[in-house]
Formats: sequence, C-alpha cells, structure tokens
Amino acid sequence: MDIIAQLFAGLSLGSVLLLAALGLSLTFGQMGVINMAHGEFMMAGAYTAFVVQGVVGDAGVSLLLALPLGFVVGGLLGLLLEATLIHRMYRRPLDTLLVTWGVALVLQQVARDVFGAPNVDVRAPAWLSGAVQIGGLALPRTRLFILTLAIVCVVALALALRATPLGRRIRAVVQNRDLAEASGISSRATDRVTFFIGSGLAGVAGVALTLLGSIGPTLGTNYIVDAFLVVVAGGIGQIKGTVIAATALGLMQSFFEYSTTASVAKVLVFVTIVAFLQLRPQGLVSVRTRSLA
Amino acid sequence: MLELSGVTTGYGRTMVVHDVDLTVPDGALTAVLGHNGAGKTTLLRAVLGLLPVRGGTVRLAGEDVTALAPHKRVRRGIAYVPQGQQSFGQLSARENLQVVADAHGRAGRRRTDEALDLFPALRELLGRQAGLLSGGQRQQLAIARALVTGPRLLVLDEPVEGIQPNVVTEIYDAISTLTAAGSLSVLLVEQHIGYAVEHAAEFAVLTSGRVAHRGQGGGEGASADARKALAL
Amino acid sequence: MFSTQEQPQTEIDLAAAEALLGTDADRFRHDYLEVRGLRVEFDGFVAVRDVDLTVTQGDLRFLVGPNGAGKTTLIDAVTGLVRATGSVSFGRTELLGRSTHRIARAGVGRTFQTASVFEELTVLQNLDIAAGARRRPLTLLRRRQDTPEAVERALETVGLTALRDVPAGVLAHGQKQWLEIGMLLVQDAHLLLLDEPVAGMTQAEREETGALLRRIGSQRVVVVVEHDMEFLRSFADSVTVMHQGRVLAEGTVNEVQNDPAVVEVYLGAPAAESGAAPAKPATTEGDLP
Amino acid sequence: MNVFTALLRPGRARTLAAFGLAAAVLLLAPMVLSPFRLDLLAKFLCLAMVAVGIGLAWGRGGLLTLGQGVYFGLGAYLMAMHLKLADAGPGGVPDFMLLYGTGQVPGWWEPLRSPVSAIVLILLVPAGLAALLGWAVFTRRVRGAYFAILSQALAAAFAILLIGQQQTTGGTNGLNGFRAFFGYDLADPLNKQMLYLIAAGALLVMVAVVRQLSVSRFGELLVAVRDQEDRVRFLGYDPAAVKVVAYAVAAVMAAVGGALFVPIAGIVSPADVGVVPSIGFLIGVAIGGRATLLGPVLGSIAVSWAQTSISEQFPSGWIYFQGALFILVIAFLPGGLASFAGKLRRRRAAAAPGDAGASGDAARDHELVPERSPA
Amino acid sequence: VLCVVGLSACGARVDGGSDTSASAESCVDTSGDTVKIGFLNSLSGTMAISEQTVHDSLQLAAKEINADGGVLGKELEIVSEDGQSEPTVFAEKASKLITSDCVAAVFGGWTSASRKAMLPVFESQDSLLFYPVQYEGLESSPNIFYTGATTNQQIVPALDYLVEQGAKSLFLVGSDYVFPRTANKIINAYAEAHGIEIVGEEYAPLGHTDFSTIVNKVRSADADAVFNTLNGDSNVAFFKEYNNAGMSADDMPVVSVSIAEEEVGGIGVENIEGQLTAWNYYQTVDSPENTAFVEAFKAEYGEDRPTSDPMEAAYTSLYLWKAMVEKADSFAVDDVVAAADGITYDAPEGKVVVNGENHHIAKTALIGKIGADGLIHTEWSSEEPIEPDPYLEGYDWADGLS
Ligand SMILES: Nc1ncnc2c1ncn2[C@@H]1O[C@H](COP(=O)(O)OP(=O)(O)OP(=O)(O)O)[C@@H](O)[C@H]1O
Ligand SMILES: Nc1ncnc2c1ncn2[C@@H]1O[C@H](COP(=O)(O)OP(=O)(O)OP(=O)(O)O)[C@@H](O)[C@H]1O
Ligand SMILES: NC(N)=O
Ligand SMILES: [Mg+2]
Ligand SMILES: [Mg+2]
Repeated sequence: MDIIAQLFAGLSLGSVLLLAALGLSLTFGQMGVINMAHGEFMMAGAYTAFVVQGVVGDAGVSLLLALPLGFVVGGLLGLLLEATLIHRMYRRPLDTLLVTWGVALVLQQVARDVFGAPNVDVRAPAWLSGAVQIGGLALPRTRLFILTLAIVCVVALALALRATPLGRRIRAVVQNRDLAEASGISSRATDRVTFFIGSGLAGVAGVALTLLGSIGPTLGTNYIVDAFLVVVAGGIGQIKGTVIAATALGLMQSFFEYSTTASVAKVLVFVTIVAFLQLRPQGLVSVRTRSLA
Repeated sequence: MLELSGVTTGYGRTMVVHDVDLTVPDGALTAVLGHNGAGKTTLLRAVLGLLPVRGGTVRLAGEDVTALAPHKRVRRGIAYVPQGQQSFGQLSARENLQVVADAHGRAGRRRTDEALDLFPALRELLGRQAGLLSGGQRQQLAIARALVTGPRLLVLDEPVEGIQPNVVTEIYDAISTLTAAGSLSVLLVEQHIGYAVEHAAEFAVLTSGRVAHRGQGGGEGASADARKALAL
Repeated sequence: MFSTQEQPQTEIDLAAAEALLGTDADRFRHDYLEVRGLRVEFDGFVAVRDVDLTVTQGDLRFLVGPNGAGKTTLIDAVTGLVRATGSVSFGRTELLGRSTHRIARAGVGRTFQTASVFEELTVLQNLDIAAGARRRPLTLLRRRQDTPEAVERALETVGLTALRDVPAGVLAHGQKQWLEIGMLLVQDAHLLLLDEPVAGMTQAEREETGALLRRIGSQRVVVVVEHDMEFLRSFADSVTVMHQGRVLAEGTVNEVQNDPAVVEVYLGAPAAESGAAPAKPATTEGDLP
Repeated sequence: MNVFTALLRPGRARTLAAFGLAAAVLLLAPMVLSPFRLDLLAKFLCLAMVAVGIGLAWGRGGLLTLGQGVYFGLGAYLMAMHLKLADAGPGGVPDFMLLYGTGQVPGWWEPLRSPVSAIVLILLVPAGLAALLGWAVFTRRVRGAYFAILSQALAAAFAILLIGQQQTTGGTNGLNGFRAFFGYDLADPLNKQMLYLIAAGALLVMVAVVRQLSVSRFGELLVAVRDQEDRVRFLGYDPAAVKVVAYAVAAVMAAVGGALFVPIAGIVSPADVGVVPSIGFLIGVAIGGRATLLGPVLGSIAVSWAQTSISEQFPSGWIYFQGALFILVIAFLPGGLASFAGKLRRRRAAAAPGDAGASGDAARDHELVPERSPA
Repeated sequence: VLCVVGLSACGARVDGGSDTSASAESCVDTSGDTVKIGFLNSLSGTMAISEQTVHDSLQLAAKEINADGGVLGKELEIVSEDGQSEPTVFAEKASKLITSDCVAAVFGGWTSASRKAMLPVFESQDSLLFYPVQYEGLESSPNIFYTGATTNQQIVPALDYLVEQGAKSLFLVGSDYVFPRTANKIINAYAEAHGIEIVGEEYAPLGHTDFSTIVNKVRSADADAVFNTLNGDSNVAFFKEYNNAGMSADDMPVVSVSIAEEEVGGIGVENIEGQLTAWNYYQTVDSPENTAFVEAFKAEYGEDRPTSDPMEAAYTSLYLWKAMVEKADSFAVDDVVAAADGITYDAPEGKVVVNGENHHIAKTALIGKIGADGLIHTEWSSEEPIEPDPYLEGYDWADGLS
C-alpha cells in the first residue's frame, strides 16, 4: 500500500522534474546553451497563470488558457534572450551559463518589483481539487493532471523533433553551424525556433507548478539544479534519456525520502548520480563519436 | 554564373585574401590552385558568405550577393563541399541528406536518389550515424549532400581528398557530365593538378592570397603551365 | 609579428631531419609491429576482423583499401582508441588493453585523418609538449628556458621555424599536418601510424613529405594510410590492402597493383589503367616534376 | 640568463612591477583604513583567494567549477571547528553542541583540537577530496557542461548535508562566536590587523604560485588539455592527471581562503558554501578576466566591494547592477575588464600593420558539450 | 609563526590576561539633536519576503516617534542595511552599523541563523540589538532584547490548547533548521509528560517544494493533529499537497507557528482555511492600540497590506527602546540595559512587560484560526501575558532540555 503510494509520489515528482527538464533537453541538450534562466522562465509561466486568473477569474478556464499563454510567454522571453545575448555565444557554451545566471538574477528582481516579494496564489480549478480514491489510495488530481501534461509534452516534442524536418534541422545546426548554413539551413531561424520551444516548455512547466507549490520570484531556483541533473544523467540531447532520468530521480527521491529524510534523500540522490556518471559518463543514453574525427 | 571582383577577406583584422577577380562561366569549371595556406579555402568561404567580404563584390548569376547570408546564397543555387570531410555527425547518413532535401520537397527526394546512384556504397550506410563513418565515406556523403540541393554552382574544396581512387574517377566523370550538359558550373579547389587542369576551362593560381597566374585548362600545355606557376 | 603577406613558404628540410634522426639508429633495430587476429566490433558491426600484420623497421608500409575498409579503425585499435580483441605487440610489449597514454609512452605515435593540433598554443609550444611526455613533474613546473634541441630540429625539419610563435590554429591545413609529423618526431615515437598525411598537400609538398617519411621509415616502424596512388608508388616499400575489415592483399607495389581483386574493389577498371583517362591519379604521370 | 636581463623581459618586468605595486598597496592599507574597512578588505582578500584558484582551473584549464563553495566551506568549517574546540578549552564541548546536540564532541571533530593537525587537515582534506573527485570524474572523461553541472550539484549537496547535521555542524546557523585565533584574542584590533596581513601574504603567495604554474610547461600542457584532451593522450600524457593537479590546487586555495575567512568574518554558515555563493566566486573571475593573472583577484575584490557599497545604498539595485554587469561583461567582453585595456590599446594601434590580431582569444570555451564533435 | 608572518602586528593573547572588553569603545554621538539607530533586515534574497514587512513597520514606528518629538528630544536618524538573507552579511552589517555608523541600537534580524551570527558582534562591541521574531529560546544575551515569543509563549500554549481539545497524537513537520528542530525537541518532551503520542517527525530542507512523500506519511500516520514548524515557501507546497490529498482542518488540523497574515495569501486561503496558528498578535486583535496601528500601517503602505506578529513585535521593539532610553535618560548601552526591567508598553497585541533578567518580554499567547477572509481570528487566548522563560526552567517536563 505504502509502496504503491510512494511509487505514485515518485512518478509524480518525476513528471514535475520532467516538465522542468524537457525544455532544457532542447536548449541545453540540443543547442548546448546552459540556460540558468530556465527556472525564471518557469517563474514567468507561473506568474502568467496568476495574471490570467486575475483577468479571467474562473480557475478552470484560466488554467486551460494559461497553459498555451505560458508557453508563449516563456517562449518569447527565450526568444528575446536568444536574440540579444545567446546568439553571440554559441561558440562558448560555458559562458552562457554565467550570462544567463545574470539574466536569472535580473528576472527574479523584476518579478519582485512587479508582483511584490510575497508569494501569490493561483487557485486550482474545482475539477482538480481533492484526490481520486483507488482502494485505500488517494491520488491527488493535480498530480494526475501534471503527469498527463508531462506525457503530452514529451509526446508532442518527440513528434515535433522526429516527424517534422525541424528536429533534423535543429540537430544539424547544433552540430555544425557553418555547414548547416552552407547547406541552405538558416541557423539563426532554427536557433530561434528551438529556443522558443525550449523556453516555452519552461513556461508550461511553470503554469503546472502553480498547482503544487509557491508562486514567487524564486520559484525557478528550486528546480534548476535538479532539472540540469536530469538532463545530464539522461544523456545530453536525449529525450528518451531525459524521460528515464526524470522518472528515476523522482522515484529515488521519493523512496529515499520515505526511508530517511528529505534532506538525506537529496544528498543520496546527488551521490547516486555522481556514482552513476562514473559508470556512464555520457549519461543514460549517449551518442557515440569517433573521438577526434 | 559566378563573378568575383576585387574580393578581399580574412579573419578578424588579418586579411588573407586580397583583391581577387575570378569568374566561373555558365556550365564551366574554374579551378583555383595554390600552395598550402595560400588562401583557397578562405576564398571559398567568402564566396559562400561564411566569412565577411571586406572589399569587392560577389555576384551570382548577375545578382550581387555580397551581403547575403550563406543559406540564402544556397537557396539561390550555390552548393558547397567544404574541406575536411564535414558532416552532421550525430545525424544518420540518411538524415544528413534529408535535412538538405527537406527544403526542396519532391525534387529533393529525387535528387537524393540520383546522388546515391553516384555513390552506391552510401546506400548501405544510410542508417549509420554520420560521425561514425570513415573519412572517405563522410566525404562521399558531403558531395552527395551538396548535389541534393540541385545547385547551379558547385563549390568544391578538395573534394576527393580521402576518397578511394575508383570512386574519385566516378566523381570527376559525373562532374564532367553535368558541366558538359551545361546544367552546372563548378568552382574547384584541388591539389591534384591533373584533375583540375584537365576539367577546367580556366584556372587561377593563388599565392599568398593573390591571383599570381591565370591559365586555360584542358589543352596540352595546361598542366605544365600550372605547375610552373605553382613553383613560383 | 607574423602576417600572412610575408608568410614564408614552408618546406621540409631533410638535413635537419638527419640531425634529428641520425643519432643512434641502432636502438630501433629490434622494433617491429605484430598484429595477430585483430578484431574490432561496433554494436554488431565488425569493422576489422582476423587481421594479421607484421611491419618491421626499415619497411615503409602503406595501408590502403576502399573507404570504410577499416584502416583508420586498425590504427585506432593499435593506439587504444577503440576496444579490440586479438593481439597487437610492439617490440615485446603487448599494446591491447593498455590505456592510450601508456601506449603512447611505449613509443607509439599517430596522426589523425583530420589534422588535430593545439590551436591556442604556438607551433613551438605544440612541439615542446609533444617532446615532453617523459619529463619529470618538477621539470613541468618550471618555465621553458630555451628551445630543446629536438624541438629546434623538428621545426627546421617540417619547415615551420619562421612560424614558431604563431598559434597553431591559424596554420593552413597542410602546415598543420607537417606540424603533426614534427610532433611525432620529437615525441620520439618508434612506431608511427600516419592517417592520410599528405591529404591536401600540393604535389611538391607531397614529394617532400614522402622523402621525409622514407627517411624516417628507414629507421623506425612506419605505417602510412593513403589513397594517393601516385604517392604510394613513389614511396611505398610494401603495401597492405584492406577490404571490408580484412587483409585483401599484401606485397610490393607492383604485386598489389596488379592484383585483380585490388583493382576490382579499389583501383578501378583496368581499362582506365591503360592511360585513356587522365582523370585518375594512377595515370596522371604528368604531375611528377 | 642573469636576473637583470630576466627583469628586462617585458612580460616579466611588467608582472613584477604589478606584483610589487599590489604588495605595496596591500601593505599600506592598514594605515589608511578604519578597522571595520580593513576587516572588510581582509574578507575580500579571502574571497579573492578562491578566485585565484578558479582563474587557474577555469581560465587556464577550462574547468568551469561551479562548486568551489565546497572547498571554501571545507577550509572554513575545519578552521571553525578548530576555533570552537580551542575556545572550549581542553576536553571542552563547543557551546552550540551543549544546546542542540548530545553534549558530546563527536569523534570526527577530535583531530581538530590540535592546532597543527588542524592546519594540516585544512590543506589536506580539500586537496584529497578534490584529487579523489577529480580523478574519478576526469578519468571517466566527464567534462565541459557535465563537469560544471556536477560540481554545482556537489555544492548543493554539501550545503544540504551541513544544514542537516544541526548537532555537529550548527546547521543553518553555521559556526560562529569565536574568541581566539590560535591563542590570539580576536577582539583585539591589533590581532585583526595581523589576520589581514596574513591574508594579504597568503594571497600574494597564491598569485605567485599561479603565475609560476601558468608560465611553466605545466601551464602550456593545461591549455593543451583544455583544447584537445584526446590529442594530449596520444602524446603520452594522462590528461586526467593534469586536470586533477589544477583542480586540487584550486581547491586548496579555496580552502585556505575559507580558513582565513572564518576568524576574519567571525562566522561560516551553509549560506556561504552553496550553489549561489559558488557562482558568486565566478563573477569576480569573469569580470576581472579569467585568463589573466591579476584579473581574478582584482575582479573579485572589486565585485565584493561593489556589492557591499552599492547594496548599502540600493538593496535591490545591487541585484540589477550585478546581473547587468555579469551579462554585459561575459557577453560582450569575454576576456573580462582586463581585456578591455588590451582592446583600447589595440584600437589605438589599429592602423599599424603586422598586428597578429585577435586569434587565440583566451576567453573562448574550449570544452564544448561533449557530443558536439565537429565530425 | 603567525606573528612572524604578521610582522610586528601582534596583539593580545587570550591567556595574556589583558582586558579585551575595554577595547570596545562606543562611538555613539549624542551631542547633536539627532541620534542614529540601525535597521538591519534582509531587503534582498529569499528572506526579503518576510523581512521587508518588518522593515516597513520599523519605519512606521520611527516616523511616529519622530513626529512625536523623538527620543529624549532627539530625532531618530535611520541607517538601513540589507542583510541579504545571509548570516555572514548580517554579521558584517551589524559590525558596520556599530563601528562605522555608530548607531545607538540596531533593530532587525529574522532567522535564528542571522541572530546567532550577530550575537557575538553585539556582545564584543557591547551594543544593542532588538530582535522581533518568535524563536526557539535557549538564549539570553545581555546585548539583545527579544521582543518576539520564546517557546513558552507560543509553542507551549499551542500544545496546551491541543491537549485541551483532546489531541492524543501529533505528527511533527518542520523545516530542517534550528528553530523547528529545537521546537520539536520541546514538543517531544512535552508529549512524553502529557501522554501524547508523537507518531511522526519529518524535516524538509528550506525551500523544499515536493511534499507528496511527507503528506503520504502524515496521511497514513493518522494523528489527531499536525504541528507545523515549516518556514517560508515550503508551507505553500505543503498545504496545497495536504489539500489535494483530500485532507482538511476537519480531518486533521494543522497548527502552524510560522504562518502569519502575510503568508496566507501566498498559500491560498482555499488551501488553508480553518487551520490553526499560534502567535501573540493578529491583525484582528480588538484593541484601540491595534486599531490605531493597523490604520496607521495601511495609511502608510496601502489598504491591502496586512499586519502580522513579527511586524507588530518590531514596531513594539522601537517603542520599548524609546521607553528604556527615556527611563534611563541616556543612550548608553549600560544605562539602557539597567533601566529595562519592568518597562511596560501598551502594544497593539496588548500589554507587554520587559523582563530585565532574560531580556525577553511578557506576551499574551493567542491561538488563531484562519478565516475565509484571509485573516486570522483568535480562538483561544492565555488572557494574561505569559512571563518569558527561554530556558523553560519553570516546566518540570523540560528538565533535560538544555
Ligand atoms: N580561423 C583562422 N584565423 C586566422 N587565420 C586563419 C584562419 N584560418 C586560416 N587562416 C590563415 O589563412 C591562411 C589561408 O588559409 P586557407 O585555409 O585559406 O589556406 P588554403 O589555401 O585553403 O590551404 P590548404 O591547401 O592547406 O587547405 C593561412 O595562412 C592560415 O594561417
Ligand atoms: N565508432 C564506430 N562506430 C561504428 N562504426 C564505426 C566506428 N568507427 C568506424 N566505424 C565503421 O567501421 C568501418 C571502417 O571505418 P574506418 O574509418 O576504419 O575506414 P577507413 O578504412 O579508414 O576508411 P577511409 O579510407 O574512408 O578513411 C566504416 O564502415 C565505419 O563506418
Ligand atoms: N526564529 C525563527 N523563526 O527562525
Ligand atoms: Mg584549404
Ligand atoms: Mg580512414
């Protein structure tokens, strides 16, 4: 019984991590940009939900509206970031980490100045409140919703990358910018689209998080380290790996937490990941290269 | 087809190519020869727009493309095979061709087939990750990829480097066929003077980034002429 | 400082090579490369299988074969870059299973199909690093006071003396290849594995490089992978032909060139050999100065 | 080569001059600064020590370490533990353990009672941990972004671990309230001055060490490893060993910085060692110029100073300022402010021909995301 | 060795017998018609959410006092510093306020970590800190006045209330730091003495955002009530999860000691309505003093700004200092401390009395219930101010605690 409850808790935490990491698997995984402001894009998504609810009122309608709007808001922020800063830094990926960290600081402070330092509240719609009872098990509806949302996002992204030329183009540009240009692919356009989608996913994640936690200027900072770990452990640029890693991390955290404490669990999860990368330095799913070729 | 006048370009503030005039007539092959480090690759990169041109103009079929982004030039009919067996390493060989064919719809798919006919060995490798192919296989893939765009002007930087001899023959035969049909113009950088001069209508020898010598290809004395110019 | 306009033509200097190599020829006398039953597999795809190969000092060995035949993979296996089964020994040392840098310390050096030098470092620094793998830690912590003799010689040998303080990143393709060869020389490798060392060089430069390789080969164990048949004919002592991961033929240049199987998979129709098509490297005799 | 000609070599002469100037400025500070400002400066110098190490590991070696807080923290906590034990007297129990803990000193604290073993441990533990971790990670060829993210996770884990061990580490409170430093009363301004001078001396030594490492063959090798790790392997070096040395040296510098920070600031807490302070250490390095010798030091001191003084005037303004500075410098001036001077100089000389130019911009990233191999 | 490194700059050794406290010479300047005081709150960083409110109410108090003629006829001149939510910065800024700005007293701090960081600074420089937040007790510094509750004024009454309501088992949930851990130690001791079963004790790191596991544990433990010492953002995640898992105040009430009016909005009233809190002040306290305070605050900062316990304690702290100074007729620390005992003040929360011995103040405990209006309404009151007892010396069951 407890085991099943924990299993669900783990899956559900995994789906949250997955939502947070999915966009990163594009911007970090595919494009090599270490976007520390990803968490702040999530925050922007969450505040979008807050604003939408303020305008629309009805919690159900506003949630459904906020999801696409959060995507657009996150995406536009990403686009702006790409167009002003990132595009001049593709050849120095590690620097993007530092620049976007600066951006993250500024965005947090902007949120503080615009919405105030205290947390704000987004109400969950009635149809998401409470839990579904199965046997003695209570599965919170919000958690089920997020799980579903994560699956939808993964499938949509996988399809977009696999079934449309976009995916190929993104990977081509990342691997060899000059060659892509010289093959007739606009690397600027591709970069922007990729960054828009990746950041948009952060916005969606942010909207989803309003169902679970606090909505404040530091919302993103709580997730960013974990989200990067998921991408790294999954194998950079691998959606499949990201999904597996997120799930595994969620389960690990929840089971460790169950048998120890939340703090110890977090440390154990980190240690496990470091140990795991010893075994598979390129992450779960990795692309091989011919070393120097 | 292509007309360079007074092209000067380089890296940062260091100019490597100076004041180069060069034309590639429609349906003809123009060869650029030169020592290591003479600036041949640099010149081609400027033709593609991968390096900013600091002086002079690049005209493609009469249109001034000097300020155009590379991918726009490609859409106007240039295709480029860069030096050094470059590919999109993590894409499969098939995807390497598809990513280019995507922009061309049905024609892209047809030309993919045609390109693969030229390199039958590639057909069996289509599912493989391009980065794991052998050097020569990658180079074959690079030429195929360039052909898929259906270019009017093919820009080749030492295209047969690393390719096995019998395939080299086929590549040059194919180029001859295409140029002879008038459907393709070629700008070729080649160290094998033999090929270059044999197929070229004209050739230019680059020394320290400047055109030091021009000659007519094809004829009897052409090869000797080129070698003499190179020995400068 | 250096500027391209005045960039000197680089040229191989065999006299310098003499000074670099000529010291004690004797110490290499017993070196030979012995490959037995080598097999390399990539998730089910067998890139090299049952390869036996013996190369001795003084025998400038060329390794040819169609694209994808497994030549580079063979070199990768010998230098520890890919996992292989079978046996590779050099001198009396078994190389398989050792880590790359240990293999290098055992005297094995290689170049890469795509030139790879340290672009941020100057030509001199590149060579100095190559020369120093056996330096003691304390030496490493000291500043380089003057150019080691071997490095000076190597600079002259590959004709990069004038470019010694230029970052290697700005060298042209061929210059980088020469730099790599220079690095092999100062590295004091006894077994040199060169993957298409003359790709991208002009005819004249090929000649010079060939002469240099021959000079090195007279003393050390050298294996050259090359598709340029012209070059092969001029400099190879013996040739091994690979095809689909196996050794297809082995022998002198003439033997191999006239082997029908080699002609079939590699050189091309014999009709072309007769000279009708000057578009083939094998027939561009006119290119020889 | 005699000393005189060595001095005349432009690079060396300029460095020596800069070094001498820095030393003079540092030694003069106690005479012009109020005790409070001197204390602040001493604290900044401790942070600058971390920056010097990062300059070596990141600027030269390309190892973007987002977890220097761990080593800073190790040094700081080890020193703090020693000071706590020393304050408690022989066999005594630190005050916070009486309040929140079992009232007994845990076994792993005991080695820190002796001043000598405390100093040894402050140097050895971080070096050992860095070597172990570096060895494990580098031999498995974890690099670039992987390494950065991993080191960041390490900092996060370390902070959480410290917080969770309330009874033995003081938890979020950290350790504070030290009375004496190796027997010298910390309330005495004269002793504070002594601490300042120790910090200044240590910093100068570290700068000298990094300079020696950079100009040595090891420095060249480090750059080679940064650029083409695999190629280095084929020359017979073990790149992991090279990286481990740089990483461990950086760790020790961070630890010494941390150890001196404790008596000067009077406190160390998990807030000084986690993810945010770890990135904070990088700011000064990046802004000063990561690839230069004095850039990290000056950058770090300048940033600390700006943080203290700007936040006095505008609490939230500081965050905008910090963010903007970071964005502008890294995106538009990747060589840091140190390269700004160079740029100006070059612009003035722009007309002059034969200028080798901007190639080899030391600030470029060399460790691409591993899969992005230009196949 | 150190002396050699430090050239000749070697001062006193601890065992050298020199009197070090004399070195802390006060530089407070009271000669003019103004006197400086320092406000030290986190205006940036994670704690800014809470500490900004304290800062605001301190400013309000200072403004009122100045409008009323100042202290001993001298106008208050405020020096504000930002603690940046970091203990180290608090220590540094405290030092700056004392030695550089020469303030007569400092008001601020929130987290116990920040207080612990400042304590040695105030003691060694012999200056005064007024700390306005409820905390874990077990402390009493001659240089600090604690105007928030200590444990016997908040936690113990809350437990008394639960016992009164018939609670037989408790589940403890807290953030992983000193206040919750110490509070829970006290609760355990209390529970043992009162026959209450502690069925679970869980800690989450500060900022922890996923409470599904902890809520699972709470659910299956099925206690009579939950005692919540979570701090900050975690409360939002906890209550949302609690609610979503289908639990409410009716099934299993949660008593919180760190959720004030400010936080209710962020958690969402719908998630927390009907749950209990323990404090010494609510905005709804019905007294003329409070009406005046709330009105003044809203007039200054806007209608939508609630008032809360720490804000009130901070506001009160400034008035208490004023009273002490005026009684002592001096700004000197020693005089002020000597005058402190027995000072009373009619604070918005009711009458408070300074205890000169332990530097805490007597306060009335209030158990409140969160209403649909987002405000907290008193359910139960201790009626009388409770004497502060930071070491719980007056409670037998607490014997082994400190
Ligand atoms: N990225 C660069 N930055 C600065 N200088 C460069 C760069 N790339 C090449 N150069 C310089 O430009 C000159 C010309 O190089 P280029 O690659 O065009 O020569 P090439 O004629 O193509 O030689 P090769 O036959 O070896 O390919 C060389 O001297 C080289 O040093
Ligand atoms: N890491 C790898 N993973 C999968 N397949 C590989 C890998 N390395 C090489 N191969 C395959 O092994 C075969 C042999 O490759 P290799 O590079 O050795 O050929 P080669 O003889 O050097 O060819 P070329 O003359 O074109 O350089 C090729 O089909 C190649 O695709
Ligand atoms: N004192 C507190 N609530 O930390
Ligand atoms: Mg070239
Ligand atoms: Mg090969």
